[in-house]
Amino acid sequence: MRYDLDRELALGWLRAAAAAVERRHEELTALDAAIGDGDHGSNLRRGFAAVITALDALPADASPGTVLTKAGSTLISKVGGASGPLYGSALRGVGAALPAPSADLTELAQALRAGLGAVQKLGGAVVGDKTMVDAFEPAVAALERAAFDGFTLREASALAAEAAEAGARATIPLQARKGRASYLGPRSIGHQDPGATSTALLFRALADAVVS
Amino acid sequence: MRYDLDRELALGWLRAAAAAVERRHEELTALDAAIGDGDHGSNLRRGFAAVITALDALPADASPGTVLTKAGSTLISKVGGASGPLYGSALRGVGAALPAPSADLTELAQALRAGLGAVQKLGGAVVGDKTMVDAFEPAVAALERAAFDGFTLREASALAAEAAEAGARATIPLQARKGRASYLGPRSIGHQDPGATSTALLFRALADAVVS
Amino acid sequence: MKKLINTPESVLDDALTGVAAAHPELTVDRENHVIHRADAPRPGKVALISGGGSGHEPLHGGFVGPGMLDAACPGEVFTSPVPDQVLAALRATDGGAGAVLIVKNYTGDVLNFSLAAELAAEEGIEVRTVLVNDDVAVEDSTYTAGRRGTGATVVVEKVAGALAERGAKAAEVASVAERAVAASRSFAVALTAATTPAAGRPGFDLPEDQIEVGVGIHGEPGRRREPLRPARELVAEVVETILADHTLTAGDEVIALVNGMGGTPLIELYIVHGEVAARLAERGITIARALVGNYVTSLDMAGFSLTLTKADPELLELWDAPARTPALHRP
Amino acid sequence: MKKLINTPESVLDDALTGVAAAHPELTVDRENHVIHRADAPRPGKVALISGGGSGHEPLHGGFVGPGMLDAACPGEVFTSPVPDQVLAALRATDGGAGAVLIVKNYTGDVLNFSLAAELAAEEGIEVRTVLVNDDVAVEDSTYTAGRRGTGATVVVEKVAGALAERGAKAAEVASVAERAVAASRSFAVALTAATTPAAGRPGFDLPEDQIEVGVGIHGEPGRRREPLRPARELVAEVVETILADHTLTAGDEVIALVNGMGGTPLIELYIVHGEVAARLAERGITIARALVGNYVTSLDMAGFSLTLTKADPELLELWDAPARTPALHRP
Ligand SMILES: Nc1ncnc2c1ncn2[C@@H]1O[C@H](COP(=O)(O)OP(=O)(O)O)[C@@H](O)[C@H]1O
Ligand SMILES: Nc1ncnc2c1ncn2[C@@H]1O[C@H](COP(=O)(O)OP(=O)(O)O)[C@@H](O)[C@H]1O
Ligand SMILES: [Mg+2]
Ligand SMILES: [Mg+2]
Ligand SMILES: [Mg+2]
Ligand SMILES: [Mg+2]
Repeated sequence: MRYDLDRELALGWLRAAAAAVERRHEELTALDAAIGDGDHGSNLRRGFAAVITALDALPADASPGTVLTKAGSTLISKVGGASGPLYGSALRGVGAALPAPSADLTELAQALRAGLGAVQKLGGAVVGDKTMVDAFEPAVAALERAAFDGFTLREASALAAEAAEAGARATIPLQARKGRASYLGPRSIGHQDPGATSTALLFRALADAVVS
Repeated sequence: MRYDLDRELALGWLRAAAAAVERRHEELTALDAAIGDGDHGSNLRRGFAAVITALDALPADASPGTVLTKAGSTLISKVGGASGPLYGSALRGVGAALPAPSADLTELAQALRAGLGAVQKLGGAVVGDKTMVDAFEPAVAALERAAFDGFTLREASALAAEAAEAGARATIPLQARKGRASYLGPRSIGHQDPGATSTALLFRALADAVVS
Repeated sequence: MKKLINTPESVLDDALTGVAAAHPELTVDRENHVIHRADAPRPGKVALISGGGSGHEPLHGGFVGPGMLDAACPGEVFTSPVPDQVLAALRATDGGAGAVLIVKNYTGDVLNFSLAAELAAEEGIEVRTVLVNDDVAVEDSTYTAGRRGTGATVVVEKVAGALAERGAKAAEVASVAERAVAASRSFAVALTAATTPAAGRPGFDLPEDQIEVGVGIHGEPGRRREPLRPARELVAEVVETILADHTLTAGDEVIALVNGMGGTPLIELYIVHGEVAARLAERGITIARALVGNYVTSLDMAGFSLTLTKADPELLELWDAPARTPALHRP
Repeated sequence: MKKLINTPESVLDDALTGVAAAHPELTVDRENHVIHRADAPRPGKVALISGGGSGHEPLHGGFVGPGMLDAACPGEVFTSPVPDQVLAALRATDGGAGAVLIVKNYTGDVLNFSLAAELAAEEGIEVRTVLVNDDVAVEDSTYTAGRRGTGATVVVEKVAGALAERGAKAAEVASVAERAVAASRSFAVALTAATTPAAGRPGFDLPEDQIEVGVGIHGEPGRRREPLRPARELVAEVVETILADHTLTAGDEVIALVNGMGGTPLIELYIVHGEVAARLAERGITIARALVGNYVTSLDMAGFSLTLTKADPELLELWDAPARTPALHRP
């Protein structure tokens, strides 16, 4: 159990994320096939496999920020598509906000808010557009609230994962206004957004890494 | 009921043949799809439709030979594929042997033997090669025998049709040695040859025309 | 899934091996996934670069060569290239006269190319970007990611490539490319769905008598489903849809591209083109130049797209100018 | 059946309408179903003519033009042309120097072309016929109609066309064509069956994990069924099969044609070509020239054929010689 985000937790989070993507890439691809182009799972799979390799090459004393920034750069270099630059910039944004060897819950929430900001700056999506933002925003908000309310990292990260999952599910009835799914117009309604789904998976990985 | 092959019977035969092809072209195409290229039915359909049109343009006093020669030339001009030149040359061969206004059964058998000769000269197939010759040869032989035995045209043409049909069925266990089906090697075994099937249909059309 | 591949993961690498073996006139940077002219960089020449997901072949690699692209950046199947790739292409072709990126308007392509452009600018390469967005099936660009780039890409790469080959400046090349984009509209229908190697099954299920109308080139479903109709009626609808969004009137000339999506026999594309010509003739619009074939494909999808580019003397002259690429030649 | 057609019966007519609209440099004789060079007849030039069933596009109409064919005679889908058609082509292109017919070895093609040759001879046109029979899948020519003509047709039309364009005599043109035939071997595999418009359904049913090996180009089944394997293994087998019948040894050069059957994405053909190059390299055989794409198709069939032509300086020089046709260009 961890109480702060340090180098170990950053690594653990990314490893848990990579494992989750590996386990569930087919599901992500299937969601993307329904309203996109059917590559989201393989995109993230390729990206996180490269992240794991890149992490091994990091110096042993790298800060959590360096770890996350490196992961973000790797995603940008390896994923392509919409999700590559978006997730890559998100992690780079998170990493840039975490220069110290360890960060408490409040600092982590702030860093994730910065990451979300990077996504929104790049992609221009707001909540309700049926994108990863629909899971990302409520997860960050849940962390912020939990930090304000004095929750532990364990409780907070679980709440964030639940919020992200609820946000992902809430994309089902929406009509997409950003990304590829927007081309379908009303036909995008009734499907869960693949990017929101993978965002929920990343927040669940954080919660899992915290308790393990 | 007709007792000799005259102009009317030649026309009746071709019309009955065209009608039979129109009725059964899908079956011929399906047989050709199994061991060939799936066009035999549409080839003959296109050809006999053109034959009907060509017949309308013939002078009212054309001999049966002229009628059949014209039909043969039309098939050559319109069908293409292997069956076009083969059936076309066959009918031209039959027609060339029937210069008089009417022909008796012996003369008809001789003319059809000449038509078969044209097919064999052009295509080089012998009985057992799994081609139209497998139906054509026994049909001509049946006519010849019937003529020798003094049968009527009605009886003889029915026997010829049955012989052709039996010959067509007998192609099923054969391995093709001519035409497209030969490319399949042993895989051509177990299928009825489309050309033998259409030959049987042409002899049945003759028998039908005789009684109508 | 029936595909001539080794593994879904190695599709791009293995294909680039084949491209390298087949085209000695091109250089394939296997590590960075860049296809460029063997004679790059050409000092003083604007570098014309494009790229996008793979699966649209011959786009873009098939259009690399004198008179068209200097380099192409093929991403993974249906996935835009990564910035590193585009940067490698920019470096390999930098002749000191700047670069023009031809980018099909998809979120992923726009983001990755623009990250690359930023990086290149930091290295002193002046980069201009032209967005291709010709697909009229995307009706409302306020509530979408905007119109997709499809068939017009070929026209844009051809005319911009011809101008770049003559030593025009980057601003001029970008400007004629933008003019070609503005003059072009496309619309596509699919008879079957594409199967990506990664997904392993068709992107959508389509009953035997139904087609998807207004599809893109990434195996995504279209705007709606319709019964399959005779080519004449289908083409009439496609022409109508394009003309409703185009400023074409009697007396105008067009470049017409009847493009196969990969799974449609060429004989059918010619049937489609015959119908396109008839429908345009009825309206007094002349096809000044025609291109019929598989140019911007969607893997094994059956269907076609029609692109109409309003022609003017400059565009026609550039369209006719020499080009020597694997997929498009002009003497 | 999902096809972009009006009616199964009008496929050829409607396609010729499109060819005429797309290619002003060609003349389409709609009545006789002949596509010929607009500048035909060329006095003193041997007329090079080919043809065959439709459904193999761009073969043959796509190879009409300077440096290749003078005329093509497209029959109905998968049905050889009729003699009248070939005669019309011979008349339209007769420049007084005789004609060479390139005929793929199928019973129907042989019969119809030879009837036409007889008729033309009666009109005083000297006609030579070259049979293309490159398909090694047909193993025993005593008990079959003989080897089929497939991919090598492109090579034959290219080299004979180049020689004819230079004013060679009919005997010389026929002789180089025969040399190209003798130097060529092909083999094809199908992943799916073709659907003709007339039949309306696939020529054979193939389970999801099975392929047909040794197929022709008319939708007919092949010699046997096999499980689908990775491209590497499949190509190794195809290369083996061809080499077992070819006189190629280390140090030899070949022209390699990796040909799509109509339904296979170009990216897969490049993967195949990469494997072909690797397998040949292992044996010390050099690919002197490569052609990768859809050249001799079988409607919408997925699969590929490989043609290897043993090269010599003359064949290579003719292969490289200028050509300007819809589907094959050489500067
Ligand atoms: N403008 C955007 N802002 C935020 N997220 C976006 C945007 N566009 C797309 N996305 C997300 O990216 C996901 C698709 O990612 P992916 O399939 O990997 O890329 P692509 O759409 O290029 O194939 C979508 O499900 C959506 O959540
Ligand atoms: N050499 C031959 N001699 C006699 N009949 C032949 C020969 N070759 C083919 N045939 C007949 O032609 C039939 C096929 O005709 P069709 O399908 O119209 O032509 P194609 O084979 O050119 O597609 C075969 O079923 C066979 O009966
Ligand atoms: Mg996607
Ligand atoms: Mg047939
Ligand atoms: Mg994608
Ligand atoms: Mg045929």
